[in-house]
Amino acid sequence: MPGIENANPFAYVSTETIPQSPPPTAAKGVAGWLKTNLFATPRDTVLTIIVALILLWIVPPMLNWLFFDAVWTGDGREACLGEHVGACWAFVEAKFGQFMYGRYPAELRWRVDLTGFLLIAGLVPIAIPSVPYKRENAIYLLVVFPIIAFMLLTGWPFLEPVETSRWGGLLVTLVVAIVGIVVSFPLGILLALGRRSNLPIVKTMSVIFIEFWRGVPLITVLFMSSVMLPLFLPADVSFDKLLRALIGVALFSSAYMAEVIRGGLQAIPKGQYEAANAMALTYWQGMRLIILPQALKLVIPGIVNTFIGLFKDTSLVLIIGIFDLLGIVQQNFTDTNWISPATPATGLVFAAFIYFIFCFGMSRYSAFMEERLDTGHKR
Amino acid sequence: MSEQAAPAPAKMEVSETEVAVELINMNKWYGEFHVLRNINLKVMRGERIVIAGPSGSGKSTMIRCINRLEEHQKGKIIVDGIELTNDLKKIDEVRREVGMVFQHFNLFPHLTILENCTLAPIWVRKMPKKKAEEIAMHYLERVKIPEQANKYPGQLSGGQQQRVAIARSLCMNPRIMLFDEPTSALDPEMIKEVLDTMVGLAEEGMTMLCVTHEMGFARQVANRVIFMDQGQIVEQNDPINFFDHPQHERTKLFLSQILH
Amino acid sequence: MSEQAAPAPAKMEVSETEVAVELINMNKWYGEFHVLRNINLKVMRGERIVIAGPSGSGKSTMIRCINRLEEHQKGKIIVDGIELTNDLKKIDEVRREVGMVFQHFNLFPHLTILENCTLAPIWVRKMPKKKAEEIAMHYLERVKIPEQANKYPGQLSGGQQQRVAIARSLCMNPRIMLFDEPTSALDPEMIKEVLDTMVGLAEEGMTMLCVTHEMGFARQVANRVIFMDQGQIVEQNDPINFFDHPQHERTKLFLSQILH
Amino acid sequence: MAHTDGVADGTEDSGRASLIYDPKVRGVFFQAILIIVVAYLVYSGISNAAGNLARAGIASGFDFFGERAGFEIGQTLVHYTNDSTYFRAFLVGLLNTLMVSALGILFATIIGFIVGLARLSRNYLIRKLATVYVETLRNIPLLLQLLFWYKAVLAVLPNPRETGLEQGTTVLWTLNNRGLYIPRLIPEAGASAILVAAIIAIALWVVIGMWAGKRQMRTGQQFPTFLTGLAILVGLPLLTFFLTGMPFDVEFSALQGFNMSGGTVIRPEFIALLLGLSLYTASFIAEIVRAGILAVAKGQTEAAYALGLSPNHTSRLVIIPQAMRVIIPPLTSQYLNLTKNSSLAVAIGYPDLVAVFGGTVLNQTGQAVEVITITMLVYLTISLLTSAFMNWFNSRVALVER
Amino acid sequence: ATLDDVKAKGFVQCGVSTGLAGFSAPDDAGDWKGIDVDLCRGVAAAIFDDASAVKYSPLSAKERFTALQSGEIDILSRNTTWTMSRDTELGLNFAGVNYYDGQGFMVRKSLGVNSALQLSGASVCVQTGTTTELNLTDYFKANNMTYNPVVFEKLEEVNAAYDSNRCDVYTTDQSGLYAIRLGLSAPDDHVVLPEVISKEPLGPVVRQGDDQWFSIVKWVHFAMINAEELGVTSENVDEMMDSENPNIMRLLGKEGTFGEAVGLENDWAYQVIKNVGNYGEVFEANVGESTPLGIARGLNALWTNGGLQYAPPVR
Ligand SMILES: Nc1ncnc2c1ncn2[C@@H]1O[C@H](COP(=O)(O)OP(=O)(O)OP(=O)(O)O)[C@@H](O)[C@H]1O
Ligand SMILES: Nc1ncnc2c1ncn2[C@@H]1O[C@H](COP(=O)(O)OP(=O)(O)OP(=O)(O)O)[C@@H](O)[C@H]1O
Ligand SMILES: [Mg+2]
Ligand SMILES: [Mg+2]
Repeated sequence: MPGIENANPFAYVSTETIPQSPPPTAAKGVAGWLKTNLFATPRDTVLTIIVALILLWIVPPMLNWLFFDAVWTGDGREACLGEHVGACWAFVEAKFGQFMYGRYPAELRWRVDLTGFLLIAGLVPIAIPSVPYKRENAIYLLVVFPIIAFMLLTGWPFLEPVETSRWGGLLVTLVVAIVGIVVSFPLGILLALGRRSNLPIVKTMSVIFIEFWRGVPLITVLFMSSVMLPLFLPADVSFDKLLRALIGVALFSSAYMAEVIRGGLQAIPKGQYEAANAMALTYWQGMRLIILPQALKLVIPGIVNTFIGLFKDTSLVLIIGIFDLLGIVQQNFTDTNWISPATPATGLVFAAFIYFIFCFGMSRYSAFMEERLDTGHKR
Repeated sequence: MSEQAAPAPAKMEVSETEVAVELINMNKWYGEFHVLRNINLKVMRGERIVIAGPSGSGKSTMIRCINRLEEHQKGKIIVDGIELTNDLKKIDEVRREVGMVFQHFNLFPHLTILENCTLAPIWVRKMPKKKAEEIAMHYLERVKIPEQANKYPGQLSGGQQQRVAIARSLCMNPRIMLFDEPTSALDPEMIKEVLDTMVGLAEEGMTMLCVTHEMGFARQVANRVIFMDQGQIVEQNDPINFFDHPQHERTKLFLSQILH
Repeated sequence: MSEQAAPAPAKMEVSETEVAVELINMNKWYGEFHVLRNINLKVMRGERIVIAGPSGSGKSTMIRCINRLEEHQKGKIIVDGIELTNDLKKIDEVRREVGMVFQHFNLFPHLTILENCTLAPIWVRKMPKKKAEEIAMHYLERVKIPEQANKYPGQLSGGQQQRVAIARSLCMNPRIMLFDEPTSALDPEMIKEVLDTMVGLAEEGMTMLCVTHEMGFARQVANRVIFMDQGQIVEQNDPINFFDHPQHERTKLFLSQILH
Repeated sequence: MAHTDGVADGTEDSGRASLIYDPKVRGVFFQAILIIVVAYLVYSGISNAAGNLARAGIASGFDFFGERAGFEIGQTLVHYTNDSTYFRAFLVGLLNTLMVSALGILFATIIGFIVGLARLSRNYLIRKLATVYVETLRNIPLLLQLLFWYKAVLAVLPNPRETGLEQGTTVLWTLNNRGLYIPRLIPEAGASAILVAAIIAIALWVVIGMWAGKRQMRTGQQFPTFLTGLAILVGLPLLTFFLTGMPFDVEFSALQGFNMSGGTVIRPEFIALLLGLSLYTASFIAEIVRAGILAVAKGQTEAAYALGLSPNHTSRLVIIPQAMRVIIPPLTSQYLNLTKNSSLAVAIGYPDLVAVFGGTVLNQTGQAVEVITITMLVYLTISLLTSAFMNWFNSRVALVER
Repeated sequence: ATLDDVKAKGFVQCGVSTGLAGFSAPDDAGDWKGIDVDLCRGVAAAIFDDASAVKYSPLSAKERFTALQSGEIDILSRNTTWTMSRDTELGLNFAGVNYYDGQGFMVRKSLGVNSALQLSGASVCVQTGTTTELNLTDYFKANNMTYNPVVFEKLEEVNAAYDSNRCDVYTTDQSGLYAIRLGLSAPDDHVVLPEVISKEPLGPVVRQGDDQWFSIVKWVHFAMINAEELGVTSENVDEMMDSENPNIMRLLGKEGTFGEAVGLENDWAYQVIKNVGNYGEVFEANVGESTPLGIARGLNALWTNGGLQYAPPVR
């Protein structure tokens, strides 16, 4: 071998330890940050400048409209008329009750508030991973709460009844979204299992069902359920309109849910099925005890995403004349007392803000869960 | 099946008369592919059988047919006196009597070790939870990991997981145990842990069918070694004769590769 | 850069004068963390250098600085006479001269083995496809897997993949090769295949910098072993002296752990 | 468990199995029940509907398709007047839906890819801006966004009479709240030559592409195919245009009365819908693209760089081909969503299928069952065709591995 | 039969518009008000002696007939134009005309237009699924003019579009135009053009095939007109019970069994008038001169005053 027998001219032993020293200024501090993040290359610099200019152009007028030029108080359109008037928040303030509850009788709104409180009381502990009693909590949310909520909101059978046509605003939005998710969840599981079944007819029907609902627009489904469903029922059977919208939404979202859950089922290794089999568990025992608990945990993010989609889609019930949040906001644009150039924009921005808070919250939560599952579940 | 408390099985010899598993002219196809061809095999109660053979020779498939994880298409399989047919009830009965340990353990990751072990006794044997836990702890002690009972499978090493898998099977108090390459997914150091556990089981007289290439294990515990190739049983013999005087060409070739 | 046909490099001695790579007072930080501290290193053309050191000592980082996969913040790096600065053109020039083999091969899974090897010659060297393929086949033969040329990386074993990775680098006809733990993701049997290939390369006089813990390899082919710790070069020497008479405390400790 | 209870091959010598425990028998039994239940539901639905319709004296059937529609539609891609049939109206709605969906898909894909890449940019400002874009648009209902865009578009644009145009004078283009007006080309004799030229140009582009590919493989020389192709595509028809003596009558628009007349108009409803659909869907596509690119291991980029490939070539030859297989399946769902979401056009007065056919036609004819059924089937068909195409495409780019 | 169903469930399900001031619109408290609403309340009063036994389904123009056909609502009282095809092909029956209307146009004053004949080339905002859409086409066609339709599903959307100057012209029934003008940001900037381009008899609609229910709705309407003609109001109806006028006696159920003939109590009309009022009262309260809409009786005056409102006698 070459070079080995010669004494190596490079032989070297370090005599001192070079201490850890701070990076040169270019790499740290504000300047370093700016350099690497904003002005790394000439192209970056140009882009940064262009973007900054655009922001300068957009943001200040936006802030002006939203805050500085906005009208915060007033009791009629006069307050919001004028040359340089921004958002008409007085309108939102005056209509806030309607936006939240619709035409739910004012003296009975405590029932809605109580329902909301009961919901939060169930949701918060189930959403925080470290809180125990998940199973009990889920039962409360999926079984007990819906019954209480139903009785509180409709008044049946003990309280003064409030018909659903008086419900509206955020109340309806939440009712549609929550009922949609609660109903579509078990239905989605069944459909997902059906689609993976090897009974050909069960499988075919699940596939047809899922593909059908995923292939048609929700608004045609809603229209169908809102005005055409009675045509397909015997003459003397009738449902509440809201209920029918709920059925439409639930069927629609169960198809999406089924696909999410199927993804989870597919991710469970075959060995788990075989182990369950080898231990003489029946099909349903195996599903309930082994497969579904794992699969559902895997797809929590997907489920939350479906829920976000559903929550946004509730705005479509407006098209069939149910006054959800967006519907009631829009209806109030025609209130002669409040009509002004700023009113519609303000109303829409307000509605957008409410939807955003809910959806963004949920999407953050789903991202959080995804991270958790990712670290906790490596195989 | 009868409920039993954690048993302390006596050391047992091979029974001369009691048949544990019998395969008669058994054939299986995957689609057009004939995986198992005319398999005839009689396993007496208490026998320890090691099955060897090249990859793809049908070892796993044969063993999986015995507890009906795979369906056979021709011939008979009789386990513990029960013939395996489409009858779901009989399949369940057989599965309750036959424990199985997989190459990749297949523990349930969402359940603790203890819950893994008590699941089947509770739901299949309808045992009270307390009793199931007692039995489970008994077997976890047997496999020397009682202290891990409340951990989750993901927190255990491969060898420990495989021992849990064995304990889990034992909790159902099976009369026959099937092992499908139980050590081949393990690091060398862990293989020994698991083999020791299996040797212990064998010494207590459990009827065992074990697919493995651990020839040391075969020599030590097997009554019989079966060699399979291309879906057929090519040769069977007691371990000494099998290793020292293989008859069939295929066997000789195979052994020459395995034993260097 | 000049186009060259598949070369048959002559056996070469270490050049006394030609410097292949030179690091002068090189420093690098990750954020606030000082990974490389005052590195000074001169590699002559034809030298084979092995870099060893505990995990996290900055070996990979140093090697990655040499073909600018990482940017250094202080000091100079001169490769083949070209100083590495922000100048993209120079970086490209350097990268064309420096081949790199990664721990995890990083083959392109969507291309066949042959396409993996011809991609860079075609697009970077602007070589006709036919010629690129000839050269690729030449190097695939060198690493003894010409028959795999039309398979996809996923269809090859780890050892084969790493050999493809080496061939892929060689196809660019580099003057310097960098290896970052090329064997540490491989099974023991496959390590040998790859090391053999590398020994072959070394014998042909390729300038090599190789991060590895294969001390047998170091003894066999290295001109020099560099030992790094905490971002510094702690000791360097020829292999015999390095292994038999380590000077620095840190080196002694490390060697006592590695060589049992 | 499902996969062991499966369909047996029948060569069984197991006649003794008691029937209830035979999975085959069970399967047949359950499925038979399922069929009966579903068939009953379908039957009773249909018979109820028939009964209810008959009782109410409502005519049913598809004869109405041939009748005169008698209403106008704001935007039509094919010739349509109020004397056309309902079928023609259906066609107009369908084409409008297809047009807005196709353009929406195109724009959403382009914007989505740009924003997705921007989220991975080294530039802090661009990265954050892209994040804000995605998080905002994803979390606000599309319907609301459409209303917003419609109002915003209308609010910004002036009334045609406020744009300072003189009555009767033609203009090349003008933008007001009635739409974007551009000249309309009315083909005359010889115009078809230009079409032919365009087709030839496309063919040439393909040929050049293939030739350049071959030449590179042969000699290693690279060729600016894209630019050349573009030049040919623009140049050849333009050349023909002048050579044939400009065989077009150009109709310019002019302010006539209180509105513009003549020319081609792109209406604000369409602009708002296209804007809303594209921007909303793009926010989802951006996330898909980002995830797809992140799914390609970092080592791939490094390996490509180490081989000396430029960042451009690295993206084109190494990263994107690998990212595509992760991107395409979810991208398909977004395309389907966009198509379905185009039905929200009804809220901002764009005459799509749901507005024209499921709205006006349904009302004028009163044939709700027929109209809604057809509408649903049309969407279903579009969805299935899109999926089929994307599946085919996916199988072509899918990674051949193992 | 519908009456039995209604009695069984205890209320009348009434299809109304999604909000048209004076005809059917919810007030701030969420209670529905308007001429069309009062007709439903009258029917409820006739059946239950309680005008509030009504539930309302707000319907878009597009949904209304399907909703009635499918049985979702019992009466459609939603400024719906009586046309032959609707009466004959859709399985519906119009039970009378509670408002005679005609389609008109509204434009911005700044356009300087004073006749509909000057509207050629205009953009027209219109609601989908109405006779309006068809009349519009016919009118422009007949006068050799062109227009550009901008069609929306909901009234709010049409209003918003017109208000933001998307269209030059807003067309709908004239009564509607007045109501809508009130809701614009600057009502005084708009004029309603004089032309009335169509006959728009608006009235309640029921399903075909249930003559009894048809009669009830029809006669509730007639009773209100007859009451105005006879001078019976909600205030004086109790005194009128003592009236000797045989017409009044028959109307209020003192004589004959007219109510029983349609399955109601004999005092059905008394209940209608007592709880809701006569036609004149209803008109004045909802759309009359004293309301912001300020619509004159015009065609809707009683025949005795030169209008068209004429009801067959109770006899
Ligand atoms: N589900 C299946 N469908 C089709 N063929 C299969 C299936 N499972 C296994 N096979 C084939 O059947 C043959 C026997 O497989 P088996 O798993 O029993 O082999 P083995 O002897 O256990 O091999 P190994 O030592 O690799 O586990 C193989 O050729 C295999 O490819
Ligand atoms: N991208 C990075 N950002 C921040 N710190 C990093 C990054 N990459 C590496 N480091 C840190 O720099 C140090 C040197 O890393 P390097 O990978 O060079 O070590 P190494 O000697 O190659 O170790 P190993 O033998 O484990 O590969 C380590 O402490 C590591 O944690
Ligand atoms: Mg096997
Ligand atoms: Mg390293």
